[in-house]
Amino acid sequence: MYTEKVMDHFQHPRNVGEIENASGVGTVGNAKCGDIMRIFLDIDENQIIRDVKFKTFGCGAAVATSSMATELVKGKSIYDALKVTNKAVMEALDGLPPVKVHCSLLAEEAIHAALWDYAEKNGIKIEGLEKPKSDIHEDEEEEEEY
Amino acid sequence: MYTEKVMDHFQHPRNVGEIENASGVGTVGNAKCGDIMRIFLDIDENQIIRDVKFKTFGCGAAVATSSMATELVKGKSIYDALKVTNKAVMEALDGLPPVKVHCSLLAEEAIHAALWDYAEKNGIKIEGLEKPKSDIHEDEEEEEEY
Amino acid sequence: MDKFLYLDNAATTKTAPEVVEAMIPYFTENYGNPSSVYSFAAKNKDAVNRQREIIAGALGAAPNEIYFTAGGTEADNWALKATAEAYGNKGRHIITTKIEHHAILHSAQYLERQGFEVTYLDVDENGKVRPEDVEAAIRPDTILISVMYANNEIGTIEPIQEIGKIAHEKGILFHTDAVQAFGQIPINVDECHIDMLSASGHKLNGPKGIGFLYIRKGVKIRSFIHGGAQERRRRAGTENVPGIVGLGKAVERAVRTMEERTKKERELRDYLIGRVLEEIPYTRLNGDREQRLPNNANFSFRFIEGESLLIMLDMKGICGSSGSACTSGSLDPSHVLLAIGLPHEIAHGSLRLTLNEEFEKEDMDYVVETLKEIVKNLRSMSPLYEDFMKKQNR
Amino acid sequence: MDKFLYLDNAATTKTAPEVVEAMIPYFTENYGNPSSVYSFAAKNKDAVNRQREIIAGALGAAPNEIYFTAGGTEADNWALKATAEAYGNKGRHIITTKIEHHAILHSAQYLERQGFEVTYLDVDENGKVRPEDVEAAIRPDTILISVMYANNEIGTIEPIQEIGKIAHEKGILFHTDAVQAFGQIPINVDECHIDMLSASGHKLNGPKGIGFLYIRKGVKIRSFIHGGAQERRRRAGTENVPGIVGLGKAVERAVRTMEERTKKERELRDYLIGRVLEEIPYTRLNGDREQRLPNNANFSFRFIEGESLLIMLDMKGICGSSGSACTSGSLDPSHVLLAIGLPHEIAHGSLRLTLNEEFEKEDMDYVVETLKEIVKNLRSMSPLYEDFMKKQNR
Ligand SMILES: Cc1ncc(COP(=O)(O)O)c(C=O)c1O
Ligand SMILES: Cc1ncc(COP(=O)(O)O)c(C=O)c1O
Repeated sequence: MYTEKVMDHFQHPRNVGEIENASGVGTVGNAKCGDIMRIFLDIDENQIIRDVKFKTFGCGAAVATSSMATELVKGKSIYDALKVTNKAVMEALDGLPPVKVHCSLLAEEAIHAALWDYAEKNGIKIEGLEKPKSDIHEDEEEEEEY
Repeated sequence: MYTEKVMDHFQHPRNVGEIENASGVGTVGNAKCGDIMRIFLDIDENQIIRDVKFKTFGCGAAVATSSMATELVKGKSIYDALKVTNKAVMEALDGLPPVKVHCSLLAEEAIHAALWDYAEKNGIKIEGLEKPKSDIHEDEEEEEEY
Repeated sequence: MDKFLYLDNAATTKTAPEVVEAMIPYFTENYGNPSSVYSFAAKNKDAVNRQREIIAGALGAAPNEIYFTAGGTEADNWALKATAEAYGNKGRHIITTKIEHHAILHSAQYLERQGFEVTYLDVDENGKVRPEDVEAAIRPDTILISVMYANNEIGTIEPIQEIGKIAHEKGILFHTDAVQAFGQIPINVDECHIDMLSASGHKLNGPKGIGFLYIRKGVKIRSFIHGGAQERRRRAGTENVPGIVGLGKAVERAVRTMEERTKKERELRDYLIGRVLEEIPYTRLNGDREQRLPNNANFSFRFIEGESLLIMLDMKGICGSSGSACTSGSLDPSHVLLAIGLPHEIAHGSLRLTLNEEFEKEDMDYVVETLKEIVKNLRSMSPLYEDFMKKQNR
Repeated sequence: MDKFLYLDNAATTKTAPEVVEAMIPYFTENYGNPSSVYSFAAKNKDAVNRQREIIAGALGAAPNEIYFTAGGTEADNWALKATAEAYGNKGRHIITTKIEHHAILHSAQYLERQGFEVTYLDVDENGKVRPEDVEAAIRPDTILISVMYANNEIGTIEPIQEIGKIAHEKGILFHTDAVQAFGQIPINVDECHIDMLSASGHKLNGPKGIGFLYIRKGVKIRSFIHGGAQERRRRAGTENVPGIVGLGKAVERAVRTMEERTKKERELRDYLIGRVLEEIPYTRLNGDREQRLPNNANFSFRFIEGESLLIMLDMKGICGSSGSACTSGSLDPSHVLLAIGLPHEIAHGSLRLTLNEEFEKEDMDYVVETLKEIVKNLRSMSPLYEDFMKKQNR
């Protein structure tokens, strides 16, 4: 079902944990749909993501996309982090099954939510960042259904 | 499908053939339904069936019931022959599959038809003998059908 | 029994040893449910999908257009009933033929009871559907044309490409019951404009209880069997993994051996037909002489009845059939033989012999000699033959 | 992989070697079509009927009340749809439950689209249907009650006898999906007033792709699959002889081993349940503690999600399931767990482990130790657990 990369990130997730007094924290998803992701960002004064951690309740793909998303944004400026799309996460994982594409969207949203929190805390506006949707599941790709 | 007795009478039918100038000949059934039986009776002056032959177009059961019916009436008086029912034929054959019960009825009718022919030819009336139906298939037992 | 000649390969076939061998591991080793998450079972999902690819390849279709069923009958039921359901508000008229298998005919009759109208096309004396008849039967409310690829009794191969073209041009869905044809002759769903196609494993040396329905992408029929999400939510029920693997193997084998196998069968069959027609009087061949399944011979012997003939052949070690196997035990003569215009008593006296590649010329000789004797014997006790002879001699 | 523990016997089972052995001759030797006339094939008809006797014997039914199908799903579809069709002019209301298998639920929903009304009964927190609820739901136009014998996810055994009695007294047909129960617990169709019963081969160490529907004599439902005259004209399609023989063998085996097998399973299962509940905090057992299939354990571990758990178990050689196998890949949590009142996030974190008789105590110990570690690990990365702990520590 999952690619080797997904399985690797699921079995050995990078950056699991919390950051105390994080610069920004974002939580997305809901228990009803079976996945919740929380991203903690530690952003330095140059708006570089110095550290990132995550916690995820969800399926294998949810864990793996969280892990990969944290890897992709780590060390980046907040503006570059904003450009990390769900497609980038999926590609970095060598793909996801169609039913699991929503996990990658969730990961993207979790990063955005954490950045939004950072922006709000600091009273700044990040160009191109919109307020995260509370429930991203609407965008879900549906398997062909009969 | 068939009992040993049926198979025996089918493989080695008794009394196959014709009787020239028979005392009575009866043909019943029709090609549409897939079986036709013709019985030839040779009846002596004491109304005893001296000889009997048959020809049958039909399934294994049709052949076997013809054969058995001829055996059962041979040597009997026409009145005793009249008492040979399809049930007697079936019993003598150790039974028939439900879909084949009509063959035994046909054999009974063939005997009756031959007797009727004999009675007509001789201008007599045989007590208890009715004019044979032209198509006995109406009486057929139906398998449970859904 | 010294002799054993199984000449009823249209009824069912021996499961090929290589097919059984392919299936075995899926009973006691790889027995996982393909829908499960763990790797042990996920392997089975892959195995199932590999068979889908093999089968699709044999038809010029895409793997996700192949849906596994429990056999040809279920596939036929699905195609007709689900099309009626899905397209019923577009129209309620269906065209099929008088010589279809009962799986089609009884499904069509079921739909008639549900308020659909069905046209059952006549065929010519060789069992061929005339494409112009198909065209003429089309109405504005026609939603489906279903014509079998080849007939199971008389072996006639239908002009599927022409019929498909007509259906295609009129924008009407086209289904074909290819249960007999698949594995015996090359089929391409695109060239023939086929939208749905039924097939069954046990007719091509695969296992019984498995088949498939090809459904062209875009055909919006739903499930016939509802339940779990198997087969892309279109056919519920735990996948019959060993059966599917067996079917895939059988298809692979049928494609691989087709040319050589059917060449041999055709030759032997033609030899058989030639001798029978020449040496047994009052005998006719049913079905088209040329457009015919490679392994099919179907004769009518006048004045005798089929079941007696079959039992006598059986006693000589020859397995044949009269009418289709499914209706044996019934009293009606074959609807196919009636449809090609045979009178009842001749239809009753028919014999279908369907070969496989294992036979040799000597076997055909044995069949002919045995047949000659039995037919003679049965005619000697036939009142119809008696009457006919008396008329001849007059 | 050193360890391999197949704990998903409710999804499917290993086909028993003796079952496979019984089937083998019917592939390459006795491959005849049972509907054929010749003796070679007639033997197969007998073989099929012998299995019918074995199965009928296991249920207290008559052999001609057993109709072979391609599995439990087809049997469920048949029972519901054909009853609706046959009795539709008597009434158009059907009663079933919220915890049925999708084969029932999706068939019922299909019938709703056809204009039938369906009542889906609630269950109590252990997954039990309350007979008084059944009684209260009955209307003058109720034609069918369908309640599963035992639930496939949480293992709860339903009060079938009481429900059957109610149905019987009101003259309403009673169907039960016994796919999980048959072979695990004794069933008698007369004592429980069952009119129709579905079962499936692969759940009791028989082959996949074969099952049956018991139809009490006098129940006037017709065919669901139309075609040939097989199964006394009620279920068309060439008989899956090897499958039927395998099913018969599996039933014979299940009856023979039931007492010893389930005793062992019950003991091990209770040991497993005991240790898990004791040693893993925030864990609950789903389903009735007593009225429960002998091999079923179903847990909810709070704060974690089932699929992750399954994959981690898989990596340790343990096959389990979360929700029913058929719905894996879907995003919805099990409808059964929601029906017993679990909130979504707890329903998501459930694990079904279903045993077979081959396990030993050490295996259960391995499962418990592995589970403890994985659950701890997954909780450590769960935001839900984090929130909960913070609240606790406040
Ligand atoms: C033309 C045709 N269609 C359908 C079927 C039904 O296939 P099955 O018996 O595998 O269901 C058969 C054979 O029985 C057949 O010959
Ligand atoms: C309760 C229940 N009913 C029906 C089914 C369907 O059976 P099958 O998959 O054999 O069609 C299953 C199993 O999948 C089941 O557990």
